[in-house]
Amino acid sequence: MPRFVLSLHTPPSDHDTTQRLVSFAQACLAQGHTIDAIFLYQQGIYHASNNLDLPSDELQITQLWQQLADQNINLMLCVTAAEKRGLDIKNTSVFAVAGLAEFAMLASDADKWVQFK
Amino acid sequence: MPRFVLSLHTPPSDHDTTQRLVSFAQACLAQGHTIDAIFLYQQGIYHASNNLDLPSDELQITQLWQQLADQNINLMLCVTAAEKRGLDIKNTSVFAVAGLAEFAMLASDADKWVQFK
Amino acid sequence: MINVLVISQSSPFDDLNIRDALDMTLIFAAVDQNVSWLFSGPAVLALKKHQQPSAIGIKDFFKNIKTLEIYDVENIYVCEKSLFDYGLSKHDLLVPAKTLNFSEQQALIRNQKHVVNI
Amino acid sequence: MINVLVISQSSPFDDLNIRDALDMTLIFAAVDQNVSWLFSGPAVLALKKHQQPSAIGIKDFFKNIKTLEIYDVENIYVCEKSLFDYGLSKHDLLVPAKTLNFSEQQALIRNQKHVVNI
Amino acid sequence: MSTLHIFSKTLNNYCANQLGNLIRPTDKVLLLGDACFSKKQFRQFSDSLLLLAQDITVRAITLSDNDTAISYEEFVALTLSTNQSITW
Amino acid sequence: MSTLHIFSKTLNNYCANQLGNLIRPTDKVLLLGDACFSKKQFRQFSDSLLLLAQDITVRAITLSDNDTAISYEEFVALTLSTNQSITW
Repeated sequence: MPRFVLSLHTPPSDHDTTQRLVSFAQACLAQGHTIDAIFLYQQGIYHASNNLDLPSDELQITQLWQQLADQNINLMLCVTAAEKRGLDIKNTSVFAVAGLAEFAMLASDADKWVQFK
Repeated sequence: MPRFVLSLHTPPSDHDTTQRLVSFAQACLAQGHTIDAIFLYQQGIYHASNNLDLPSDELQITQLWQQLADQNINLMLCVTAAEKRGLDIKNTSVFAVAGLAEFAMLASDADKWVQFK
Repeated sequence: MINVLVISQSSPFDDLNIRDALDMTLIFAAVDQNVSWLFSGPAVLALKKHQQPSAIGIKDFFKNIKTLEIYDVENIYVCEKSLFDYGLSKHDLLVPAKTLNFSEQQALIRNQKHVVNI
Repeated sequence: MINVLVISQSSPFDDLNIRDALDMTLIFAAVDQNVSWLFSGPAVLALKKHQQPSAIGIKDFFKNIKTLEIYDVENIYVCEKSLFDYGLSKHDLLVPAKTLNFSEQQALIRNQKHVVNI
Repeated sequence: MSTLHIFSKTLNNYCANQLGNLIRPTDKVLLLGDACFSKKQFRQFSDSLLLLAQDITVRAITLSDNDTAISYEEFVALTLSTNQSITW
Repeated sequence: MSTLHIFSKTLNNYCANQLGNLIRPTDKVLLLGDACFSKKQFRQFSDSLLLLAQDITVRAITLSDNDTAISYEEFVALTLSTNQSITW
């Protein structure tokens, strides 16, 4: 059974890339593949903000991440990238604060790493 | 006496653009010009995060903004841009939460508007 | 009343750039300034008809672009060469826009107090 | 042990891209994988000697790039064409790097399990 | 042996003359998002482009004969049938 | 009448063939930050480029005869002596 890791490099204001990563992840799961981690890196770390409630005609970013969390997907936030960018790493929504090493080990074991940017 | 408004469009992780805007602002002030506003727009809004304490060998972003605030420069944050990007608009460091209209009026009255990106 | 020009060069779904430019254009109209909006490069695609971002959960900001006329933003310009590059003609566009060649764009820029690139 | 390639295409002071790529490269070395780092386009300038960001308060990340060898990152590659485009030669570089033409870059990519563009 | 090359922005965002030399005839070129708007210009990298079906529908883009629209399921399968992917 | 054109990234980040048509011979072209690395390529826009002195020092760039290094004070003055500026 193929195992994936996905990484997101764009901020939450890039709605198009965000919905694409989520659609890809859901397609992976629907085909029975495993997602070992979705990793926020570079500007992607801003997705772990606690203040992302957008009006109902906007992309429901918080809800999309919650749905992935409900499916027990490992949602990881790079702590180094987050600290450099001023994110509050004590309140990181559904994302677990993690070191790069943790992600690198998962990526090394995975069959495929797909970047979204 | 010439009056300037400056706008910043890049996030705090763009250290180079940040230091350049600050150096330009200080040069304006040293020449006796007026700065009516420095306005955070687009990804620039992340400068108003309260968690931007970087190690001492890094650009001291918080301190640079504090120095401008101490010189009574009007540091403004675009509320619309901030809400769309998940910034905590209740804790915005030395930046005043402002509407676009407020900035547009200051820009209309200013002699020069210089963008930093 | 000042002349202010907003220039867009980003493709429609590239971050919120087009929406940020739209907000800026509308607000200068709201505070009674003479605002113009120039679409250049891939930004001309933001005026392309029949796009439907709500199909993937993204806000339909093309609807908002259509309201420019209601808010008295009449100076909408597109780069002629860019329209050609992306295979568009004037009747593919959401709103009536004036097509400008490069020397007309130079003249437009020269006529402004402020030019802002978003 | 897997082969992983980090590609950099950003100029040295473009956001934290080069530093993010450096962190990624070092960490794969730290977890004992066979990591390579390819500098292409304006990223080759990140290897240019004698730059001094600390003069403007920016962290001297060139020092960290020099430590790659200490951390056993030996596969540092630069695009030959990009070096030429920016007027650099091998002895302008901070670290010993292998110059690759395009077909060698193709072979490098083909040899990887993961390729990450940062 | 083939590599999957993924693009999500219009061509002007990339160094086309560099990339043209890194993409081999046996490789796959997949356009996502706004990259679909530049399909004419991306043709220099491959005779038969792949485009994400949903993204072309959203953008009201019509396909030419040489292009293939693919679903998310096919996108996932493509990452598995190629040796490595690069998101440029 | 002249416009100040400001660039802060290497040339590949801009649509050079668009911009080449918008910059007039009487305009000023100022390179900041990493744009200074591309001064050779930016020469197509102007015979005499202006570069921010501090930014070329940081990057260990040497100037050619046609180029002029300017201070922040001169940068401020330049925004005042031109009719409008555009940060591309």
